[in-house]
Amino acid sequence: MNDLSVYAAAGILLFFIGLYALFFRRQLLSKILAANVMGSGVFLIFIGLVKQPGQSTDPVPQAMVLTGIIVTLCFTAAAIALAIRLKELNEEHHSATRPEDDFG
Amino acid sequence: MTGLYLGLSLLLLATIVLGLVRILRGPTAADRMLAAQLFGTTTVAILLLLGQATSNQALWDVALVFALLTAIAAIAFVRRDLEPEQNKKEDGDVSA
Amino acid sequence: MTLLFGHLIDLLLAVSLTVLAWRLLATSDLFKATVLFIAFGLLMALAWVRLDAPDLALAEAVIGAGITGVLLLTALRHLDSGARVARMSGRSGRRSLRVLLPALGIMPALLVLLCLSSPHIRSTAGLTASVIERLDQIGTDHPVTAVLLDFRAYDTLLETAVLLLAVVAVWSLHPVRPIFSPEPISPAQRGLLRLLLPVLIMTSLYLFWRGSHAPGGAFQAGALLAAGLLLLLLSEQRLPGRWSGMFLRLLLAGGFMIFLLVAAGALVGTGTLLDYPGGGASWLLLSIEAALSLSIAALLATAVIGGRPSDRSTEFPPRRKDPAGEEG
Amino acid sequence: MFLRDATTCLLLLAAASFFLAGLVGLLRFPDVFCRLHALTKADNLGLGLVCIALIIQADSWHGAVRLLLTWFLVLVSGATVAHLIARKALQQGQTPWRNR
Repeated sequence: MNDLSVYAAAGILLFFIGLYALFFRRQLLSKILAANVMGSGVFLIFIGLVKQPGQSTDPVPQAMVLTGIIVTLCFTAAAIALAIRLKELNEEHHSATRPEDDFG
Repeated sequence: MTGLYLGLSLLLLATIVLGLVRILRGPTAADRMLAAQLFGTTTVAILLLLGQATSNQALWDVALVFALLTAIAAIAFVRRDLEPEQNKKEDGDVSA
Repeated sequence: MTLLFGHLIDLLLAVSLTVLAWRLLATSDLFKATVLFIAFGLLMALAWVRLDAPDLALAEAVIGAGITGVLLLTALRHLDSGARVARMSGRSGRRSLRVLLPALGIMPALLVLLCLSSPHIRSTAGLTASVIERLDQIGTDHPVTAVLLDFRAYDTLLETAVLLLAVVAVWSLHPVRPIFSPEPISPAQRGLLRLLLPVLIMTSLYLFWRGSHAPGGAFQAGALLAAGLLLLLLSEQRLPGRWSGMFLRLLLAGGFMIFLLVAAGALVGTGTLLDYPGGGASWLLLSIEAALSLSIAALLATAVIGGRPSDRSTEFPPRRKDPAGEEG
Repeated sequence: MFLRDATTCLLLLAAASFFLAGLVGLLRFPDVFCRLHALTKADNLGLGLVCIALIIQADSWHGAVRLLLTWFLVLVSGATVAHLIARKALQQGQTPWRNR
């Protein structure tokens, strides 16, 4: 057992917690957060398994995770924009099918 | 000395973990935001201590960046626009 | 003693990250989930510090704890009450997903056991040695920067393309809405901004400069600048209409375009895409980095604002009309 | 040398007590306005003590300047944010707690 393996283990758990939430949560924002948590889990596994105790961390996975963190933010922004649009369309749909509500 | 630095950062980390109870319990949104803000300060202290313990100057840069950005989430919180929810409630009242 | 404290910190961090993820995904109060996610970002930054990756800690500090918080808090307004997946296909789909539940329980347990028990899982030497060996051929002393801009420059080039695509996607969905409340901001906030912003820009430059020989670099500097831009927007400062047209678009695409130009130039000069000529590498890397920083700052900030600038004559993002003024 | 280390030890222990006090305040105070004190007073003072303890140990002046700058930024941000959150809470109609 290595002292830094706990991070990789936590990463695995984060990935599966996120996967579970992605499947079974209804709210879209929860699903987006779930995908974010899964991403963090993958990053933790990546760096946690690479790190050798007493040495500096391998720069190649570091660079890849750095890219990943920034891409995750943009993914989140795009996903939120989609979710907002979806909600708008739903509301338009509902008000179109039940016009009496608008005059009530 | 290194033991002291690490021990204190462990203690501070424990205060963050216990402080999470306040975010979980609330009761108001302001309480939750306030607790998150408090964690920012504690994290800066942990980073400074860890930087001294490992004599890695880069961690003080991380602490400086944290210090710059502790305010941004709270500012976004207070600038948040709560209008639509209120409108919705009024609409509900009218239709009821 | 020192070692024991280190182990305890690692253990506490790993456990609290897991519990935090579980709590934030289990709650149906979206505001609570958002604040928990900000705290999650803080702890992730600490985890990167413990894993000896200060570059990642810097990026996580700016993005995880700063920009994502702003993004989620402004999005909550539109998503708070509704935005669920439609029910139509929901029932049967969810029931068939339940078949996966045992797998979702057993798989992580097995993997965690494997990860904690097997010492051979990390037997390879890694790429550190080969990166450091070739470091003096490149115009930078910091291994991570070298990997980003030289060895794996393809990744970085495509990353900027992905960021650009994300902004295009956001812009194609809807025109920008007013994102903040019309009530006057507190003078204290204005004072804080006046104090923070210069320090923030200086820190960003400092990180940019540090990137050539120590943790820091174009990405962290760009992200920090983006946070500064958001801080400005949160305090009633807006981009005037004449700047949100061609100027903004050039800024967004600039980093990708310059990177692509250099790549194509290398293709013509040396016959290989992204193979920089030996002598000018340092100068070339610096110009690419500068363009990337500015582009990333603009890209992240526009992605967070969400929505395309609608009209050339209005400010970006637009002002919300004061409800009191409308009545009067 | 011994004196320097001893001072650092004392300052760090004092800092720990302030952070613990802040935690107790965060968990036990009755409402937002009281809890804001934990944020603005106890924790910022604790951070200040940590900074001074580390400045005593610092071997270069720019390290010390960076520490002071960090503390100053947190102090200013903390004070402003406390004001902003209190203002927002009042606007949302929370009434400050009174001991009856």
